[in-house]
Amino acid sequence: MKFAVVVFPGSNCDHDAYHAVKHVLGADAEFVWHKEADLKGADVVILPGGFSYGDYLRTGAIARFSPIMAPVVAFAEAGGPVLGVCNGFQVLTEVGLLPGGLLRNRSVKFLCEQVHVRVEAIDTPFTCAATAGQVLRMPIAHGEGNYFAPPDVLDALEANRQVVFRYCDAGGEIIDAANPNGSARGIAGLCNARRNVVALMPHPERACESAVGSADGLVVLESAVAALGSDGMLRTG
Amino acid sequence: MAIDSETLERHGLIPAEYDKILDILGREPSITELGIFSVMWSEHCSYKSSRIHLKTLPTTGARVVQGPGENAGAVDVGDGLVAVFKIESHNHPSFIEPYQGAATGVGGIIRDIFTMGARPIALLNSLRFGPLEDARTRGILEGVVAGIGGYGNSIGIPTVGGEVAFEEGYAGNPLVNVFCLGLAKAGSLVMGQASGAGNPVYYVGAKTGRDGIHGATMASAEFDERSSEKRPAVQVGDPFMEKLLLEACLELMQTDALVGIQDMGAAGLTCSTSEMGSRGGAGIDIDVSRVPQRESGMTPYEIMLSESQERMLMVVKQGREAEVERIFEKWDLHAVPIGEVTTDGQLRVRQDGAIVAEIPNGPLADQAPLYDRPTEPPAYLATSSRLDLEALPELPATDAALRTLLGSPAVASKRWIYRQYDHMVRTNTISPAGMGAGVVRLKGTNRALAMSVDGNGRHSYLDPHLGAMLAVAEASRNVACAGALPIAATNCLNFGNPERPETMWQFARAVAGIGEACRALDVPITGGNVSLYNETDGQAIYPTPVLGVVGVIEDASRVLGRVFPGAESTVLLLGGGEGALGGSEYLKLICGQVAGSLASLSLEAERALQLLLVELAGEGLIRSAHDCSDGGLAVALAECCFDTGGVGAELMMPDAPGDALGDGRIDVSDASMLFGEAPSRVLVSVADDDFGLVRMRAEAAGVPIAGQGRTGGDRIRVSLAGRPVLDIAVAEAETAWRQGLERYFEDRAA
Amino acid sequence: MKARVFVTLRPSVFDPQGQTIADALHSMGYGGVQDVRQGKYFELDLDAATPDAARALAGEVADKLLANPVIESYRVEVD
Amino acid sequence: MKARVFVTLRPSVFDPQGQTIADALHSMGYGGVQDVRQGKYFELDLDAATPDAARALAGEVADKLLANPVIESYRVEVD
Ligand SMILES: Nc1ncnc2c1ncn2[C@@H]1O[C@H](COP(=O)(O)OP(=O)(O)O)[C@@H](O)[C@H]1O
Ligand SMILES: [Mg+2]
Repeated sequence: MKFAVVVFPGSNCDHDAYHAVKHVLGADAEFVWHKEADLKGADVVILPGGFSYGDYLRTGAIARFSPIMAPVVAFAEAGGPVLGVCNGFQVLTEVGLLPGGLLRNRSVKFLCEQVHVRVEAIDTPFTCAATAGQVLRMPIAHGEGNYFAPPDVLDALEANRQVVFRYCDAGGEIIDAANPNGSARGIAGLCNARRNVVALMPHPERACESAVGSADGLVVLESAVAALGSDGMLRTG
Repeated sequence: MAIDSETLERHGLIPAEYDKILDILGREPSITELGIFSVMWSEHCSYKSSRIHLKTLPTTGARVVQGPGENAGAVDVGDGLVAVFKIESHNHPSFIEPYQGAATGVGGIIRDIFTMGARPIALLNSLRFGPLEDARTRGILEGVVAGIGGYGNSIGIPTVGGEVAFEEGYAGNPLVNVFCLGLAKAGSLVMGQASGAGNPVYYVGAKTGRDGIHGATMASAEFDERSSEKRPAVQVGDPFMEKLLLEACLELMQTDALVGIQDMGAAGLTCSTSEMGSRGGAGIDIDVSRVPQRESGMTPYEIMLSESQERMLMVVKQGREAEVERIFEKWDLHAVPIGEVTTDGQLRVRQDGAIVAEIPNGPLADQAPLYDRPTEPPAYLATSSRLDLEALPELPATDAALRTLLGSPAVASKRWIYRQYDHMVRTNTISPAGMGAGVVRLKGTNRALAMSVDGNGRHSYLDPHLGAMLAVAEASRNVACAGALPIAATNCLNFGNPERPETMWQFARAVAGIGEACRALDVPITGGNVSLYNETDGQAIYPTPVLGVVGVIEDASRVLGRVFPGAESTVLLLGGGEGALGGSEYLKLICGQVAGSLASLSLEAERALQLLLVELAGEGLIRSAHDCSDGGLAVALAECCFDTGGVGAELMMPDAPGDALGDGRIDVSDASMLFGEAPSRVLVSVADDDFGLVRMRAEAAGVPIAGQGRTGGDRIRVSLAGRPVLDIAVAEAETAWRQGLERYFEDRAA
Repeated sequence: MKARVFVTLRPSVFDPQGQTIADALHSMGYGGVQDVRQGKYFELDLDAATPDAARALAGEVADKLLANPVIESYRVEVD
Repeated sequence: MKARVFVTLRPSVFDPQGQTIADALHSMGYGGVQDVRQGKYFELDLDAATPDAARALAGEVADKLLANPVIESYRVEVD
């Protein structure tokens, strides 16, 4: 099975995602340039972190119009597993594959540090190898990670169990002090209604080796392998 | 147009320099030519006051691949890789527009690194501000930190460390020094050289505008209330453009189509054309009407002197143009040919074909005036060295003093700063910021690189020679504490007006100190930057040499940090015991004085200590290492206990002198033991089983063990000759340390 | 032809930048500033024959790119 | 009383934000957008008795905090 790592001109976690997939997970990975029009037969698509077009206007606003986004949307709509990390999350909300948007952190500052998130749903292709309620330690690195959606949308997300990750303390408690950016209801990551598109602000690809601080994020990538099975068919939940 | 004295003055040129121009040209210069000379011969570009001193620095060594003279230095780090690194200042722009000034400083140093063909993998920053009690200073700090983060985070280079200090003297003239390190394959470095007659000269990157004209001359003059007129010299950084340039240039360098490349930094097109020409012994002929322009009606003078950011100049092989253009198009950049290399050694500038400037490259770049400026020891030294320890007011209890020190922004946790920097992107950062030196692993090898930037303006003020040596020693000691063998250094020399003999004396003494220490510690200088005229309204900063040292760790799994691994370890103080109160943080903060003599430095002892640390770390015999710097032994011991989850430690100093005054008070000698500052002292933790071996190794290396103790409990304790002199709960100390910097900004967070 | 586009966060969306500025102004002694909201402001230089055409083009561009309707609203002005 | 403050980069200062947006619009087919400059827009809620007082307060606040005269200029509007 093969992961495609989409490269926008200002992506900067593309190499990290590639390294994690190829050299830590041991799966096949290929970069896909944003001007290309197909995903090269990939089974999983990663939209990596970074500043896709400098993001001076709004994070992810311009990337949404890149040629590669049409095949990404088609892939997602056909049920293919898509993971958005950080800027990838922002792009996915801009393109409408995920609801809501990401505002400036409530401290108005860029924040880079280790946080904890609790896995709230394991019936997605990126959490199926985790256990429900598992606490993962992963870094964040963003200035605009403050998840916002109108109350009715938030209620619908909760009702459909689309909240996949929530910020928590080391013991798994969802408390405001553990919410680094002011995200509504502590939301760190979510999925679409069909559950194949998952995005989160923390960086699982930066947390795949204990040498660099944590290996907790590897389960996100391992889940994709488990979800696709040996025949490449998606199965979760 | 005739060149009158007012025009000369506006260009910062003196009559003797003008005569030299007449001599070189054999005629009167045009205004464009005068502008070109003025920026090339500005202090910033020509190093005319500093060069004779810089020439005394050691710049060679077995590992040095590229010394000073190119865009950055380079050293061999093994496994067929070279590390390319340099430090740069952006002091003046950061004062007048903190965010953009600092951001464009980061942009500049990154360009210096990738221009050499190296992929930038780490940034560090060294910052100096006035006291944080001042709202304006807080605003500057916030802007500078946001700007450094804003640029580095966006482009995806981790900021893995740095330092920050606060002293009155920087209130009107903050210092923002940025260090960048990149990695290249050995033998693949690209030079800033023009050669091969007929080869096209390409321009790529942002369009040229009127912004930043005379930035280099601005960095070569003092500040006063009239400086606001020069303000448009600050630019808005475009990290996205730089990211495109970085990727496109590195991609181009994979081919062999490139002859030479240089970024357009200070003095823009002028500096890049003439330096590339003179390095390659070639001429360059360009037409400014082909330069992409953002504004209409720009004159050749303006185009040649513009300092618009994010631009590069390249010489490529004739016949390879299409290939080069294609690579840039891929990144949505348009490389445009603006001229070609010639054989006649002239920098020839045309506008629509007509020649508007013609200057021989060699003399322009290399025959800049050189000054051996007069030096004279400053008068303050006669009194500042006097410190009557007996006359100090009654000293506070040691736990209160420690709390005060830990809670002062200079010593406190710098988390408020480094959490705004992406210090993990590229997944190489082994030692997260705050753990000591910045350490990045080199994927595909077993190695890691450690780097640290250090300086102490107060020390250098009291003793420029020793202060500079201490800065070299501290930076390389920090690297050794991570387990890395220090291999090379870069330096940023921040001083006042060199035309004052006192400043020039400080400068000369500092450079001598750096040279001496770098020789003894075997860290040759591969490059650097000089920032003079750091004065506002006649008030000079502390003389502030900042050293950046790079070290190699053979086995990345053996990297050490500051933090004790937990309870039940042996703690050792390697090196000497006593510190000096002269020039210390304690003396300033607790006693309100900046005076006295600094502790002396034995370079042999320092070298022995550093080599011992590298050896012990490499064999896995020590588990943590942290040097005693600001705040002395007590602060260092406390810092080893922080971030452990509250694990305490006790340290016993058997041979300590002095008697207690009783009733909880302490005397000056106790204070020197606990809070005095001295180089060559490192706290390490050792597994009990390894203690005997470590002691033997230390003995063999001639490194004394001045104190011994254990981790455990939840208090920080020190005893001198069996007499308890410090006892404080880790939690209490850690709270003070955590809040020391943050508390100044609390009201600003939602 | 010139058009100006103002993009503001929807009233129900918390504006951390505006709040930070208001806090800073209060601590600087500007108690008279009760609330601050920060938005974006764009000046567009348009190739349009009439003000109406300019307004239509600016509106389209704002819809597509300059504003995200989930969190923002916008207003267009043409000379 | 409400005041609006518009902060824009001085004309001589390069605006990378606006340039990036213009480039994006061009590649999206909006060739009719010749130039874009991006600025900041603030809505202030002021405790001021008269429009003149509001204008004065907004101007002071813009001078002190909202704009850096080195690279930016501003304009105040009061209802
Ligand atoms: N401006 C800064 N940027 C990034 N990291 C910083 C900065 N200032 C301090 N740090 C980090 O905080 C830690 C403590 O800094 P410092 O007290 O200067 O250390 P030391 O005394 O070991 O030189 C170091 O790991 C350093 O890298
Ligand atoms: Mg230090």
